[in-house]
Amino acid sequence: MRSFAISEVAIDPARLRQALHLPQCGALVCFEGWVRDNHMGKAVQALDYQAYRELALSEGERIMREAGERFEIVGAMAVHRVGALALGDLAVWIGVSAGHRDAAFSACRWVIDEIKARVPIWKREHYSDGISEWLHP
Amino acid sequence: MRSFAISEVAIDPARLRQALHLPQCGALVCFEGWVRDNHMGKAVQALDYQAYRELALSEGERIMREAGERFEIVGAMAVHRVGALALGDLAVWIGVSAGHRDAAFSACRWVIDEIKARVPIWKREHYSDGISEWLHP
Amino acid sequence: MKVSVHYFAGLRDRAGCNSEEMDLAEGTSLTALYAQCCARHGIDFPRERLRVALDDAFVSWDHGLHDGAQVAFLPPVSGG
Amino acid sequence: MKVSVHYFAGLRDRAGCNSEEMDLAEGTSLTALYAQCCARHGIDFPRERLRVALDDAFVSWDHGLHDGAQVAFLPPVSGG
Repeated sequence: MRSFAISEVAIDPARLRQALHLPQCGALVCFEGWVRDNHMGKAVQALDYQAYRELALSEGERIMREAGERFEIVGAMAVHRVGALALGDLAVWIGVSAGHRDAAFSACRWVIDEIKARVPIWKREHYSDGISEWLHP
Repeated sequence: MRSFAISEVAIDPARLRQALHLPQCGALVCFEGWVRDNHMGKAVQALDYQAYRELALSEGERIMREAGERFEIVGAMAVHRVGALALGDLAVWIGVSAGHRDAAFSACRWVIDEIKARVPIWKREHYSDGISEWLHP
Repeated sequence: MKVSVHYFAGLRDRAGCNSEEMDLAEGTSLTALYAQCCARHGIDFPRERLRVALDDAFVSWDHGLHDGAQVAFLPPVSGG
Repeated sequence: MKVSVHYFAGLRDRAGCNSEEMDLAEGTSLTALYAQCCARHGIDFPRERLRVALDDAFVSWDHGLHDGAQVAFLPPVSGG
Protein backbone atom coordinates (compact mmCIF):
# COMPACT_ATOMS: atom_id res chain seq x y z
CA MET A 1 0.00 0.00 0.00
CA ARG A 2 1.31 3.42 -1.01
CA SER A 3 -0.53 6.65 -0.66
CA PHE A 4 -0.09 10.38 -0.43
CA ALA A 5 -2.94 12.66 0.57
CA ILE A 6 -3.61 16.32 1.22
CA SER A 7 -6.03 17.13 4.03
CA GLU A 8 -8.01 20.27 4.78
CA VAL A 9 -8.97 18.87 8.19
CA ALA A 10 -7.05 17.58 11.22
CA ILE A 11 -4.94 14.49 10.53
CA ASP A 12 -5.83 11.40 12.59
CA PRO A 13 -2.59 9.43 13.29
CA ALA A 14 -4.38 6.56 15.07
CA ARG A 15 -6.49 5.74 12.04
CA LEU A 16 -3.59 6.04 9.58
CA ARG A 17 -1.31 3.88 11.69
CA GLN A 18 -3.95 1.15 11.80
CA ALA A 19 -3.94 0.82 8.01
CA LEU A 20 -0.21 0.01 8.03
CA HIS A 21 -0.59 -2.81 10.55
CA LEU A 22 0.15 -5.88 8.40
CA PRO A 23 1.08 -9.40 9.58
CA GLN A 24 4.42 -9.61 7.77
CA CYS A 25 5.63 -6.34 9.34
CA GLY A 26 7.86 -6.22 12.38
CA ALA A 27 8.42 -2.47 12.34
CA LEU A 28 6.54 0.78 11.93
CA VAL A 29 8.26 4.15 11.90
CA CYS A 30 6.11 7.28 12.01
CA PHE A 31 7.15 10.87 11.55
CA GLU A 32 4.95 13.74 12.69
CA GLY A 33 5.71 17.34 11.82
CA TRP A 34 4.08 19.81 14.20
CA VAL A 35 3.66 23.57 14.13
CA ARG A 36 6.22 24.72 16.65
CA ASP A 37 6.30 27.95 18.58
CA ASN A 38 9.45 29.37 17.00
CA HIS A 39 11.37 29.56 13.75
CA MET A 40 14.90 30.88 13.50
CA GLY A 41 14.48 32.61 16.84
CA LYS A 42 11.16 34.31 15.95
CA ALA A 43 8.02 33.49 17.96
CA VAL A 44 5.45 31.84 15.68
CA GLN A 45 1.73 32.16 16.41
CA ALA A 46 0.14 30.24 13.54
CA LEU A 47 0.73 29.29 9.94
CA ASP A 48 -0.88 28.55 6.62
CA TYR A 49 0.00 25.88 4.13
CA GLN A 50 -0.91 26.42 0.49
CA ALA A 51 -0.67 23.62 -2.06
CA TYR A 52 -0.70 23.32 -5.82
CA ARG A 53 -3.10 20.48 -5.27
CA GLU A 54 -2.97 18.47 -8.51
CA LEU A 55 0.80 18.61 -8.83
CA ALA A 56 1.36 18.05 -5.10
CA LEU A 57 -0.71 14.87 -5.24
CA SER A 58 1.03 13.46 -8.30
CA GLU A 59 4.50 14.37 -7.02
CA GLY A 60 3.62 12.95 -3.58
CA GLU A 61 2.42 9.68 -5.11
CA ARG A 62 5.63 9.52 -7.14
CA ILE A 63 7.69 9.86 -3.94
CA MET A 64 5.75 7.05 -2.26
CA ARG A 65 6.23 4.81 -5.30
CA GLU A 66 9.96 5.57 -5.39
CA ALA A 67 10.22 4.78 -1.67
CA GLY A 68 8.80 1.33 -2.43
CA GLU A 69 11.47 0.78 -5.08
CA ARG A 70 14.39 2.03 -2.97
CA PHE A 71 13.60 0.33 0.34
CA GLU A 72 12.36 -3.08 1.50
CA ILE A 73 9.09 -1.78 2.88
CA VAL A 74 5.53 -3.08 2.98
CA GLY A 75 3.26 -0.08 3.56
CA ALA A 76 3.83 3.67 3.28
CA MET A 77 1.42 6.54 3.77
CA ALA A 78 1.85 10.30 3.97
CA VAL A 79 -0.67 13.04 4.64
CA HIS A 80 0.06 16.77 4.45
CA ARG A 81 -2.31 19.28 6.00
CA VAL A 82 -3.19 22.53 4.19
CA GLY A 83 -5.00 25.69 5.26
CA ALA A 84 -4.73 27.55 8.57
CA LEU A 85 -2.92 25.73 11.39
CA ALA A 86 -2.43 26.66 15.03
CA LEU A 87 0.52 25.98 17.33
CA GLY A 88 0.83 22.27 18.07
CA ASP A 89 -1.25 21.21 15.06
CA LEU A 90 -0.08 18.25 13.05
CA ALA A 91 1.17 19.50 9.67
CA VAL A 92 2.45 16.26 8.18
CA TRP A 93 2.22 12.58 9.10
CA ILE A 94 4.27 9.79 7.51
CA GLY A 95 4.15 6.11 8.40
CA VAL A 96 6.24 3.31 6.93
CA SER A 97 5.91 -0.38 7.86
CA ALA A 98 8.46 -3.03 6.97
CA GLY A 99 9.68 -6.45 7.90
CA HIS A 100 12.67 -4.89 9.67
CA ARG A 101 13.37 -1.56 11.33
CA ASP A 102 16.28 -0.53 9.15
CA ALA A 103 14.17 -0.16 6.01
CA ALA A 104 11.31 1.48 7.94
CA PHE A 105 13.60 4.15 9.44
CA SER A 106 15.47 4.83 6.19
CA ALA A 107 12.33 5.03 4.06
CA CYS A 108 10.43 7.25 6.52
CA ARG A 109 13.36 9.67 6.68
CA TRP A 110 13.74 9.65 2.91
CA VAL A 111 10.03 10.35 2.34
CA ILE A 112 9.90 13.43 4.58
CA ASP A 113 13.12 14.77 3.04
CA GLU A 114 11.74 14.31 -0.49
CA ILE A 115 8.37 15.84 0.42
CA LYS A 116 10.11 18.90 1.80
CA ALA A 117 12.28 19.21 -1.30
CA ARG A 118 9.87 18.35 -4.11
CA VAL A 119 6.16 18.66 -3.28
CA PRO A 120 4.64 22.05 -4.25
CA ILE A 121 3.35 23.11 -0.84
CA TRP A 122 4.29 26.40 0.81
CA LYS A 123 4.23 27.58 4.38
CA ARG A 124 3.45 31.09 5.62
CA GLU A 125 4.38 31.81 9.20
CA HIS A 126 2.59 34.38 11.32
CA TYR A 127 4.95 35.91 13.87
CA SER A 128 4.00 37.49 17.13
CA ASP A 129 5.30 40.87 15.86
CA GLY A 130 2.37 40.89 13.39
CA ILE A 131 4.49 40.13 10.31
CA SER A 132 3.65 37.10 8.20
CA GLU A 133 5.71 35.73 5.38
CA TRP A 134 5.85 32.89 2.87
CA LEU A 135 8.93 30.77 3.28
CA HIS A 136 10.84 30.22 0.05
CA PRO A 137 13.98 28.58 1.32
CA MET B 1 10.93 14.09 29.85
CA ARG B 2 12.70 10.76 29.73
CA SER B 3 11.19 7.46 30.67
CA PHE B 4 11.48 3.75 30.16
CA ALA B 5 8.75 1.35 31.24
CA ILE B 6 7.94 -2.34 31.15
CA SER B 7 4.30 -3.25 30.60
CA GLU B 8 2.40 -6.47 31.31
CA VAL B 9 -0.61 -5.12 29.37
CA ALA B 10 -1.18 -3.81 25.84
CA ILE B 11 0.76 -0.63 25.02
CA ASP B 12 -1.35 2.40 24.08
CA PRO B 13 0.55 4.45 21.47
CA ALA B 14 -2.04 7.24 21.32
CA ARG B 15 -1.68 8.04 25.01
CA LEU B 16 2.12 7.86 24.96
CA ARG B 17 2.39 10.06 21.89
CA GLN B 18 0.25 12.72 23.58
CA ALA B 19 2.73 13.06 26.43
CA LEU B 20 5.49 14.02 23.99
CA HIS B 21 3.47 16.80 22.38
CA LEU B 22 5.33 19.91 23.53
CA PRO B 23 5.13 23.44 22.07
CA GLN B 24 8.83 23.78 21.25
CA CYS B 25 8.84 20.54 19.24
CA GLY B 26 8.52 20.45 15.48
CA ALA B 27 9.10 16.72 15.09
CA LEU B 28 8.04 13.43 16.61
CA VAL B 29 9.48 10.11 15.46
CA CYS B 30 7.90 6.91 16.74
CA PHE B 31 9.09 3.37 16.36
CA GLU B 32 6.77 0.41 16.90
CA GLY B 33 8.04 -3.15 17.02
CA TRP B 34 5.32 -5.71 16.27
CA VAL B 35 5.17 -9.48 16.55
CA ARG B 36 5.47 -10.56 12.94
CA ASP B 37 4.37 -13.81 11.36
CA ASN B 38 7.82 -15.09 10.47
CA HIS B 39 11.42 -15.18 11.67
CA MET B 40 14.30 -16.38 9.50
CA GLY B 41 11.82 -18.17 7.24
CA LYS B 42 9.97 -19.97 10.05
CA ALA B 43 6.26 -19.26 10.62
CA VAL B 44 5.77 -17.68 14.04
CA GLN B 45 2.49 -18.15 15.95
CA ALA B 46 3.11 -16.24 19.17
CA LEU B 47 5.91 -15.23 21.51
CA ASP B 48 6.84 -14.51 25.09
CA TYR B 49 9.06 -11.80 26.43
CA GLN B 50 10.77 -12.33 29.75
CA ALA B 51 12.55 -9.50 31.58
CA TYR B 52 14.99 -9.17 34.42
CA ARG B 53 12.73 -6.41 35.63
CA GLU B 54 14.89 -4.38 38.03
CA LEU B 55 17.94 -4.37 35.78
CA ALA B 56 15.90 -3.84 32.61
CA LEU B 57 14.31 -0.73 34.14
CA SER B 58 17.60 0.76 35.32
CA GLU B 59 19.38 -0.02 32.06
CA GLY B 60 16.42 1.32 30.05
CA GLU B 61 16.42 4.56 32.05
CA ARG B 62 20.17 4.85 31.48
CA ILE B 63 19.63 4.56 27.71
CA MET B 64 16.96 7.28 27.74
CA ARG B 65 19.26 9.55 29.77
CA GLU B 66 22.15 8.94 27.38
CA ALA B 67 19.88 9.70 24.41
CA GLY B 68 19.19 13.11 25.94
CA GLU B 69 22.92 13.77 26.22
CA ARG B 70 23.79 12.60 22.70
CA PHE B 71 20.96 14.23 20.73
CA GLU B 72 19.16 17.59 20.71
CA ILE B 73 15.83 16.17 21.80
CA VAL B 74 13.03 17.34 24.08
CA GLY B 75 11.05 14.25 25.09
CA ALA B 76 11.79 10.54 24.88
CA MET B 77 9.73 7.58 26.06
CA ALA B 78 10.04 3.86 25.57
CA VAL B 79 7.80 1.00 26.69
CA HIS B 80 8.59 -2.69 26.32
CA ARG B 81 5.87 -5.30 26.64
CA VAL B 82 6.50 -8.56 28.53
CA GLY B 83 4.53 -11.79 28.87
CA ALA B 84 2.62 -13.68 26.17
CA LEU B 85 2.07 -11.83 22.88
CA ALA B 86 0.08 -12.77 19.80
CA LEU B 87 0.78 -12.01 16.15
CA GLY B 88 0.41 -8.31 15.43
CA ASP B 89 0.77 -7.28 19.08
CA LEU B 90 2.88 -4.27 19.88
CA ALA B 91 6.10 -5.44 21.60
CA VAL B 92 7.92 -2.14 21.94
CA TRP B 93 7.04 1.53 21.43
CA ILE B 94 9.53 4.38 21.32
CA GLY B 95 8.74 8.05 20.78
CA VAL B 96 11.18 10.95 20.55
CA SER B 97 10.21 14.60 20.11
CA ALA B 98 12.64 17.35 19.14
CA GLY B 99 12.84 20.80 17.66
CA HIS B 100 13.97 19.31 14.37
CA ARG B 101 13.53 15.98 12.61
CA ASP B 102 17.18 15.08 12.32
CA ALA B 103 17.66 14.67 16.07
CA ALA B 104 14.29 12.92 16.47
CA PHE B 105 15.12 10.31 13.82
CA SER B 106 18.68 9.73 15.03
CA ALA B 107 17.72 9.44 18.69
CA CYS B 108 14.75 7.13 18.06
CA ARG B 109 16.93 4.82 15.99
CA TRP B 110 19.69 4.90 18.58
CA VAL B 111 17.29 4.09 21.43
CA ILE B 112 15.82 0.98 19.80
CA ASP B 113 19.31 -0.25 18.82
CA GLU B 114 20.55 0.21 22.39
CA ILE B 115 17.47 -1.44 23.90
CA LYS B 116 17.98 -4.45 21.67
CA ALA B 117 21.66 -4.66 22.57
CA ARG B 118 21.64 -3.84 26.28
CA VAL B 119 18.34 -4.30 28.08
CA PRO B 120 17.93 -7.72 29.76
CA ILE B 121 14.76 -8.86 28.01
CA TRP B 122 14.48 -12.15 26.11
CA LYS B 123 12.12 -13.35 23.43
CA ARG B 124 10.84 -16.89 22.96
CA GLU B 125 9.22 -17.62 19.62
CA HIS B 126 6.56 -20.27 19.18
CA TYR B 127 6.72 -21.75 15.69
CA SER B 128 3.90 -23.41 13.82
CA ASP B 129 5.84 -26.70 13.88
CA GLY B 130 5.27 -26.81 17.65
CA ILE B 131 8.84 -25.95 18.60
CA SER B 132 9.51 -22.93 20.78
CA GLU B 133 12.86 -21.45 21.58
CA TRP B 134 14.51 -18.60 23.41
CA LEU B 135 16.50 -16.36 21.11
CA HIS B 136 20.04 -15.72 22.30
CA PRO B 137 21.51 -13.98 19.30
CA MET C 1 -2.91 31.69 -28.14
CA LYS C 2 -4.51 31.91 -24.71
CA VAL C 3 -2.85 30.47 -21.62
CA SER C 4 -3.73 30.50 -17.92
CA VAL C 5 -1.02 31.43 -15.45
CA HIS C 6 -1.32 30.18 -11.84
CA TYR C 7 0.44 31.80 -8.91
CA PHE C 8 1.29 30.38 -5.48
CA ALA C 9 2.63 31.65 -2.16
CA GLY C 10 4.80 34.77 -2.48
CA LEU C 11 4.13 35.09 -6.22
CA ARG C 12 0.37 34.97 -5.57
CA ASP C 13 0.65 37.79 -3.07
CA ARG C 14 2.65 39.84 -5.56
CA ALA C 15 0.33 39.09 -8.52
CA GLY C 16 -2.73 39.79 -6.38
CA CYS C 17 -4.62 36.88 -7.95
CA ASN C 18 -4.62 33.06 -7.95
CA SER C 19 -4.53 32.90 -11.73
CA GLU C 20 -5.06 34.96 -14.85
CA GLU C 21 -5.63 34.43 -18.55
CA MET C 22 -3.05 35.87 -20.94
CA ASP C 23 -3.16 36.28 -24.70
CA LEU C 24 0.25 35.46 -26.18
CA ALA C 25 1.85 35.75 -29.58
CA GLU C 26 2.35 32.36 -31.23
CA GLY C 27 5.74 30.91 -30.27
CA THR C 28 6.06 32.78 -26.97
CA SER C 29 8.43 30.83 -24.70
CA LEU C 30 7.97 30.07 -20.99
CA THR C 31 10.83 32.39 -20.10
CA ALA C 32 9.26 35.20 -22.15
CA LEU C 33 5.91 34.55 -20.47
CA TYR C 34 7.51 34.76 -17.04
CA ALA C 35 9.19 38.04 -18.02
CA GLN C 36 5.77 39.44 -19.07
CA CYS C 37 4.24 38.37 -15.75
CA CYS C 38 7.10 39.96 -13.83
CA ALA C 39 6.72 43.23 -15.72
CA ARG C 40 2.95 43.29 -15.24
CA HIS C 41 3.04 42.65 -11.47
CA GLY C 42 6.41 43.97 -10.42
CA ILE C 43 7.63 40.47 -9.58
CA ASP C 44 11.38 40.36 -9.01
CA PHE C 45 11.80 36.70 -8.09
CA PRO C 46 14.79 35.40 -10.12
CA ARG C 47 13.67 32.82 -12.68
CA GLU C 48 16.62 30.58 -11.81
CA ARG C 49 15.08 29.88 -8.41
CA LEU C 50 11.70 28.83 -9.81
CA ARG C 51 10.39 25.61 -11.25
CA VAL C 52 7.73 25.72 -13.92
CA ALA C 53 4.77 23.40 -14.45
CA LEU C 54 2.64 22.92 -17.57
CA ASP C 55 -0.77 21.23 -17.34
CA ASP C 56 -0.05 19.95 -13.81
CA ALA C 57 3.37 18.44 -14.56
CA PHE C 58 6.87 19.79 -14.02
CA VAL C 59 8.56 20.78 -17.30
CA SER C 60 11.86 22.39 -18.26
CA TRP C 61 11.97 26.07 -19.11
CA ASP C 62 12.55 25.33 -22.81
CA HIS C 63 9.30 23.38 -23.12
CA GLY C 64 6.88 24.84 -25.71
CA LEU C 65 3.51 26.48 -24.98
CA HIS C 66 0.19 25.65 -26.60
CA ASP C 67 -3.24 27.25 -26.75
CA GLY C 68 -5.14 26.50 -23.52
CA ALA C 69 -1.96 25.70 -21.57
CA GLN C 70 -2.10 25.85 -17.75
CA VAL C 71 1.18 27.33 -16.57
CA ALA C 72 2.44 27.66 -12.99
CA PHE C 73 5.61 29.37 -11.80
CA LEU C 74 6.66 27.68 -8.57
CA PRO C 75 8.80 29.30 -5.89
CA PRO C 76 11.02 27.02 -3.76
CA VAL C 77 8.69 24.84 -1.70
CA SER C 78 8.44 24.91 2.09
CA GLY C 79 6.07 22.12 3.06
CA GLY C 80 6.72 19.51 5.71
CA MET D 1 28.32 -17.46 52.50
CA LYS D 2 24.87 -17.78 50.98
CA VAL D 3 24.01 -16.27 47.58
CA SER D 4 20.92 -16.36 45.38
CA VAL D 5 21.34 -17.21 41.71
CA HIS D 6 18.71 -16.01 39.23
CA TYR D 7 18.16 -17.58 35.84
CA PHE D 8 16.50 -16.17 32.73
CA ALA D 9 15.36 -17.41 29.33
CA GLY D 10 17.29 -20.46 28.08
CA LEU D 11 19.26 -20.76 31.33
CA ARG D 12 16.02 -20.76 33.30
CA ASP D 13 14.66 -23.62 31.19
CA ARG D 14 17.88 -25.57 31.71
CA ALA D 15 18.06 -24.88 35.46
CA GLY D 16 14.37 -25.69 35.86
CA CYS D 17 13.90 -22.84 38.34
CA ASN D 18 13.78 -19.05 38.43
CA SER D 19 16.32 -18.85 41.20
CA GLU D 20 18.04 -20.90 43.86
CA GLU D 21 20.05 -20.38 47.04
CA MET D 22 23.58 -21.68 47.10
CA ASP D 23 26.00 -22.07 49.98
CA LEU D 24 29.52 -21.11 48.88
CA ALA D 25 32.96 -21.32 50.36
CA GLU D 26 34.34 -17.91 51.36
CA GLY D 27 36.19 -16.34 48.39
CA THR D 28 34.31 -18.22 45.68
CA SER D 29 34.54 -16.21 42.45
CA LEU D 30 31.71 -15.49 39.99
CA THR D 31 33.36 -17.71 37.40
CA ALA D 32 33.63 -20.57 39.91
CA LEU D 33 29.98 -20.05 40.88
CA TYR D 34 28.94 -20.22 37.23
CA ALA D 35 30.94 -23.43 36.80
CA GLN D 36 29.12 -24.94 39.80
CA CYS D 37 25.74 -23.96 38.35
CA CYS D 38 26.68 -25.45 34.98
CA ALA D 39 27.75 -28.73 36.60
CA ARG D 40 24.61 -28.92 38.72
CA HIS D 41 22.15 -28.29 35.84
CA GLY D 42 24.03 -29.53 32.79
CA ILE D 43 24.27 -25.97 31.42
CA ASP D 44 26.74 -25.73 28.53
CA PHE D 45 26.32 -22.08 27.65
CA PRO D 46 29.86 -20.65 27.23
CA ARG D 47 30.62 -18.09 29.94
CA GLU D 48 32.21 -15.77 27.39
CA ARG D 49 28.77 -15.14 25.86
CA LEU D 50 27.13 -14.19 29.16
CA ARG D 51 26.99 -11.02 31.16
CA VAL D 52 26.73 -11.18 34.91
CA ALA D 53 24.79 -8.98 37.32
CA LEU D 54 25.23 -8.57 41.05
CA ASP D 55 22.47 -7.01 43.16
CA ASP D 56 20.64 -5.73 40.07
CA ALA D 57 23.65 -4.08 38.41
CA PHE D 58 25.98 -5.30 35.70
CA VAL D 59 29.44 -6.21 37.02
CA SER D 60 32.59 -7.68 35.53
CA TRP D 61 33.37 -11.36 36.03
CA ASP D 62 36.21 -10.56 38.43
CA HIS D 63 33.91 -8.73 40.84
CA GLY D 64 33.83 -10.26 44.34
CA LEU D 65 30.88 -12.04 46.00
CA HIS D 66 29.43 -11.32 49.40
CA ASP D 67 27.00 -13.03 51.74
CA GLY D 68 23.43 -12.39 50.59
CA ALA D 69 24.49 -11.48 47.03
CA GLN D 70 21.87 -11.67 44.27
CA VAL D 71 23.62 -13.04 41.19
CA ALA D 72 22.21 -13.35 37.67
CA PHE D 73 23.87 -14.94 34.66
CA LEU D 74 22.48 -13.24 31.56
CA PRO D 75 22.38 -14.82 28.11
CA PRO D 76 22.56 -12.48 25.10
CA VAL D 77 19.39 -10.39 25.13
CA SER D 78 16.71 -10.50 22.43
CA GLY D 79 14.19 -7.82 23.32
CA GLY D 80 12.86 -5.20 20.93
